[in-house]
Amino acid sequence: MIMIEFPYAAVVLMIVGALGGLFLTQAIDKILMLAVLGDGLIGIIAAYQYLDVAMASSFMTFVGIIIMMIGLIRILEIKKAKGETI
Amino acid sequence: MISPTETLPWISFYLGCILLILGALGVAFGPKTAKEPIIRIINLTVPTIGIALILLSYNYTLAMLTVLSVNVMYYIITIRAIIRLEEMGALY
Amino acid sequence: MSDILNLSGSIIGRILLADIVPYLTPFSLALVITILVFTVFLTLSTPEFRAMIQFKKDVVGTSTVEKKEARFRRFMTILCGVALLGVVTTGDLFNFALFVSLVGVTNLGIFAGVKDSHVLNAAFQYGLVIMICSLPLFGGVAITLARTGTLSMGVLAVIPADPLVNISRALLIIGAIGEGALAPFFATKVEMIRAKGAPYINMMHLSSLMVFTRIIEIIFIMG
Amino acid sequence: MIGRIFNSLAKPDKVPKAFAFAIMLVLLVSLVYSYQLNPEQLYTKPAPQVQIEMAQENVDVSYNLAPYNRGGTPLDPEDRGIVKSQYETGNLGWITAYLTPFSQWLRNISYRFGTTILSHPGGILDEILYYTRGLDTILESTILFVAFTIASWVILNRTEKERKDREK
Amino acid sequence: MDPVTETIVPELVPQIFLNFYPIAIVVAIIVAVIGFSALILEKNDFQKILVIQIPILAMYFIVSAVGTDLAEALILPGIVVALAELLAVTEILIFREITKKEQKKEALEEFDFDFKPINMEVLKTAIPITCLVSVIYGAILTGFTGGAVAGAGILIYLFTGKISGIPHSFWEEMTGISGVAWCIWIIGFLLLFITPQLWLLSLFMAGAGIIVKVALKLGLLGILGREEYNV
Amino acid sequence: MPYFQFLPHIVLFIIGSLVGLEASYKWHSEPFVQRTIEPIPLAIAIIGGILINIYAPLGFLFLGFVLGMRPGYGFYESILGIVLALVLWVIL
Amino acid sequence: MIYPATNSMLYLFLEIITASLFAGLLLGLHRKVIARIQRRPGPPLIQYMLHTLKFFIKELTIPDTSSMPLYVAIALALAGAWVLAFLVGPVLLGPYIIIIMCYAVHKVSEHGIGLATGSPYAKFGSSRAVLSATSEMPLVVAPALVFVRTNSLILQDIINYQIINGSLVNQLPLAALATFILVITKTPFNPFGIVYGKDIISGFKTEHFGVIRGVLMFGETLAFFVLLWCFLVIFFGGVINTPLTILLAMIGVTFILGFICALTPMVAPYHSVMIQWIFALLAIANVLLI
Repeated sequence: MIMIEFPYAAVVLMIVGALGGLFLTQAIDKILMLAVLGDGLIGIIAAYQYLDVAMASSFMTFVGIIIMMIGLIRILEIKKAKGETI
Repeated sequence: MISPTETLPWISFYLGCILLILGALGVAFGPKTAKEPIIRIINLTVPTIGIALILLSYNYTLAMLTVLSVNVMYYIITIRAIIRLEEMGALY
Repeated sequence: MSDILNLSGSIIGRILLADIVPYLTPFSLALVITILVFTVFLTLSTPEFRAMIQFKKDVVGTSTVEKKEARFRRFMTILCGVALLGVVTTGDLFNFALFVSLVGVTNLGIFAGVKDSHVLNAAFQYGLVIMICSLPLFGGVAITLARTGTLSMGVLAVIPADPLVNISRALLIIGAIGEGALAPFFATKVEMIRAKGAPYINMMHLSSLMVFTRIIEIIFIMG
Repeated sequence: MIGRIFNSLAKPDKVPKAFAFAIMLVLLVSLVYSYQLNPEQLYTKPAPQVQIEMAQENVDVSYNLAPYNRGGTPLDPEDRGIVKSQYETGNLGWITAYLTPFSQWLRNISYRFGTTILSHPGGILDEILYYTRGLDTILESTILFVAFTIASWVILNRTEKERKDREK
Repeated sequence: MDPVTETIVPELVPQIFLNFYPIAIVVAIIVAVIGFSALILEKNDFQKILVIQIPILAMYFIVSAVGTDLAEALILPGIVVALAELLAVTEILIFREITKKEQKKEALEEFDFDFKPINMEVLKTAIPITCLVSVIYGAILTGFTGGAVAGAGILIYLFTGKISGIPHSFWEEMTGISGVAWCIWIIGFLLLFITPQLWLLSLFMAGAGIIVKVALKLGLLGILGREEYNV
Repeated sequence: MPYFQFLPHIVLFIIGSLVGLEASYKWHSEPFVQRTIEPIPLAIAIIGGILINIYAPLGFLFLGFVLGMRPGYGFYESILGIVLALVLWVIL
Repeated sequence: MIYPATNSMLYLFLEIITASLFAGLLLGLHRKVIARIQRRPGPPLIQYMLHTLKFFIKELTIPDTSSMPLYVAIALALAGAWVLAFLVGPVLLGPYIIIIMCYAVHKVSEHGIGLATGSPYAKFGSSRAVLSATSEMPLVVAPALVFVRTNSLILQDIINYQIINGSLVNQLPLAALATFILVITKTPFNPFGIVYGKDIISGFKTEHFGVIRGVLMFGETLAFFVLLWCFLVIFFGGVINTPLTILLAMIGVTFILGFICALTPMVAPYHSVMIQWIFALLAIANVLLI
């Protein structure tokens, strides 16, 4: 039986998320990759077996991404009003 | 098999270091960062998560929670500033 | 206590606040008196009327700080004085670093409300410097802690010197220089003191020099 | 040459950059040293995951407070929490490990909620933050307060000015 | 020392932290150097603020590398303070730009920027619950962490624009509450030092005071933001 | 260190120079012409030079008289007095 | 540290009077030397002192624009700081670090004195005072090196060390040079005196008359005495350690200072800062050389 140690999976998720978050050029893509990064973090915390910390941090990464989305949309609106693009 | 007392802290520590350095490089010299502050803010998340991992590997869970929640406020403050400056046309 | 004794005289008194032990020596007593006198007088003073002369035009007049602005800046001046009292009496390295950053923030506050874009620009650059300063200050303290296992100056004074502590000394000095806007990074200060409101501006100058005199004592103690 | 450097230092815009450069130099020089941690520290803590391993093995229910378990029962001078502070004071270890009834129940059912339980008043960090290094906490909070005051004052000032402009 | 006590509080710093330390310092220095070099190359003032965050992260790393409870107690408030400084500096930057604009006396055309809440399904449903959860969790965690978590909850609620136009007097009341919390906190402290027998009461006062203070301060930001846009 | 033991010297010196200044302005009210050695200051200088080795404060009074004279006058006299004082001091 | 049991107020008062009178004479001598080098007869020796005394009996006017308690208080602070420095240094042989603090207060006062008037001319002077605060650098570097040598900064200990091991000037010549530069900056008509430069009328003192000016000048006289004393005792303490030798050596150094001030031009503000920094760095290099 092939068993994947899930911390390794989390590590892979985080690296993919980090690379994507850093090197993609479209802002919305980057934010999505950050979600992947946050998921990896939660995986690692789960490996540490701190359940409450995992709950709270998953929550916080979610909030962060929402904020980022809203901010991005507003900035895009302003840019549109000015006739620029990101 | 990953030993929770030996291997796991090392994994998260090294991963945190890698994310920190990569993220710092990305924030400093990443693509399009010089033009768009919002992209720089997004990139800043990567080293912040790296720091969170490192704090986790030292077992500073409270500090890690604080970092993550302060990160949210960091977003709010900086994005608000971007919006204000962009409205004034003083961002660049 | 040997280093403290050789530097600033015998210890007159100390307050036991658990791990943080503020102490008074003749040196810090002199500093405390100076700071108290200055804070009281600077707080009581009204801002001056700045004579304005425009060259090439025959315009002569005076202008002064608005009342509301003066109130805020006076508050910051008092806070800065309190922070300085802490800087000169504290007996703990981390506490010292914190007091120094409090001095930096209050200095920033003294100039935050000035409606002059030159002054604001200098204040902004100074703000950047005090943000950078958190690295050398707290980093220096942390390296000392990691090396010696203590933060108390009373204990540090009797511990023999360690080569690695030199790094944290250098970091602490550069941190204090940045927070106090001292030479050679004093251009922001020179720009900022062009603002109106003599008592408040003078407080900034006092704070930077007091921090400087204190950091000298501390880097000697650390050896 | 030196004159040119000094002239460029005279502009406020250059100051943060010059300062950053100075710190950078110090840090690069410090790479020469080999850094070692002195193992004799205050307020030591166990290695990561050790406490959670013990909790898994169900040795003792007090290990369910991992990773912040530092022993002791509150208000009991005989059984205090273990705190290694710089100066000995009479009341060390009293604060550590206070548990409300809710937290006690939480501790009994699971070993995965240690952080939440011990960030009630009563954890080791409260001991350090509020007792042995209380002045630090006051100070940090004062810095926070001052910075917020500055920001809110600037914002209010600006808003009022804009309102006046609009009324004109 | 018996093995059980050794797992609670060891005499020396564990070996794994000793092994971490040289790597930690070197990585932190590298990161700081990267941050500083970016700062030196950067021309835009606002971008400088963002870049400075990298050395601050390096600072957290250096402090945390000590690997004791003391180190955690030292970084915990430092994180919040760095945020506060950032806020003050950002406001000064915005104020500077406004003064600059006024001094130039250039008639900038006012473009219509509609500050209406965004219609997104997830925002309508998720935001209130999110805020509620974070505020409750923040209340459970006292101290700086709790304040930060609860503050984040309040802040996001205000930022997403559910409520519009909180009157000016309301925020003054909030300042009053914040001041009261400050007083409670200080009293709790003094009580702790003077009469250690009342430690439980004083601890609750201190813990509750600081969470109320930090959370309200952070919440005020959002209100101020609404004030500013006059929505 | 007790410096006030020199207070008489200094005070008498100052008094001497004040008197010298007043006196020389009495003697020479004309514009500055030329330098000559005059008898009275010369005598005072010599007395001062001798006295300074016997009772120093008094010597300073007399030397101060010469040194404190109107600018341009009493230059050679005072040098003579000082040299005399030094020579006597070396001899005795 | 030795605090003599005979420290009555009268004793201290007499000490202050002696020092200020003597330093007044020294400054007069300094001016005379400069005049002689420039082939002028120059003023009488007591001119500087008479000048100071004159202000005490003149009418006191306070500008309408000034910032009120500050205008008076800060001048007193300057004098008070140097009185403190004099008592701690030459009289009680206490910690040298307090003298550094007094120097810092002097700098702050210079700045405040200029700003408090609200006059643009005084403001120029005070801006330059901030700029010239960099000359604190040699003052700090020198004691650092001295501390490394003697392992103490109490003046009594430094003198004792030198009596046993010989003067420090042999061991730290460049640090002595840096301190000497500092002494130069406190003399009138010095090349680094950007604060008092003639291009800005009287610098920060433009708007001060009457008693306040008198107090200021009294403070500056004491400052000259204390700094000269520190320079002599810290670096030549093996030879010069009795009151008589110190006073004689002060006269000698004043001659040298007069020569230097007469023969050097005034430097521009930023160059002044630069030169002082170079000397401070040289002093640091001294440690590496020996």
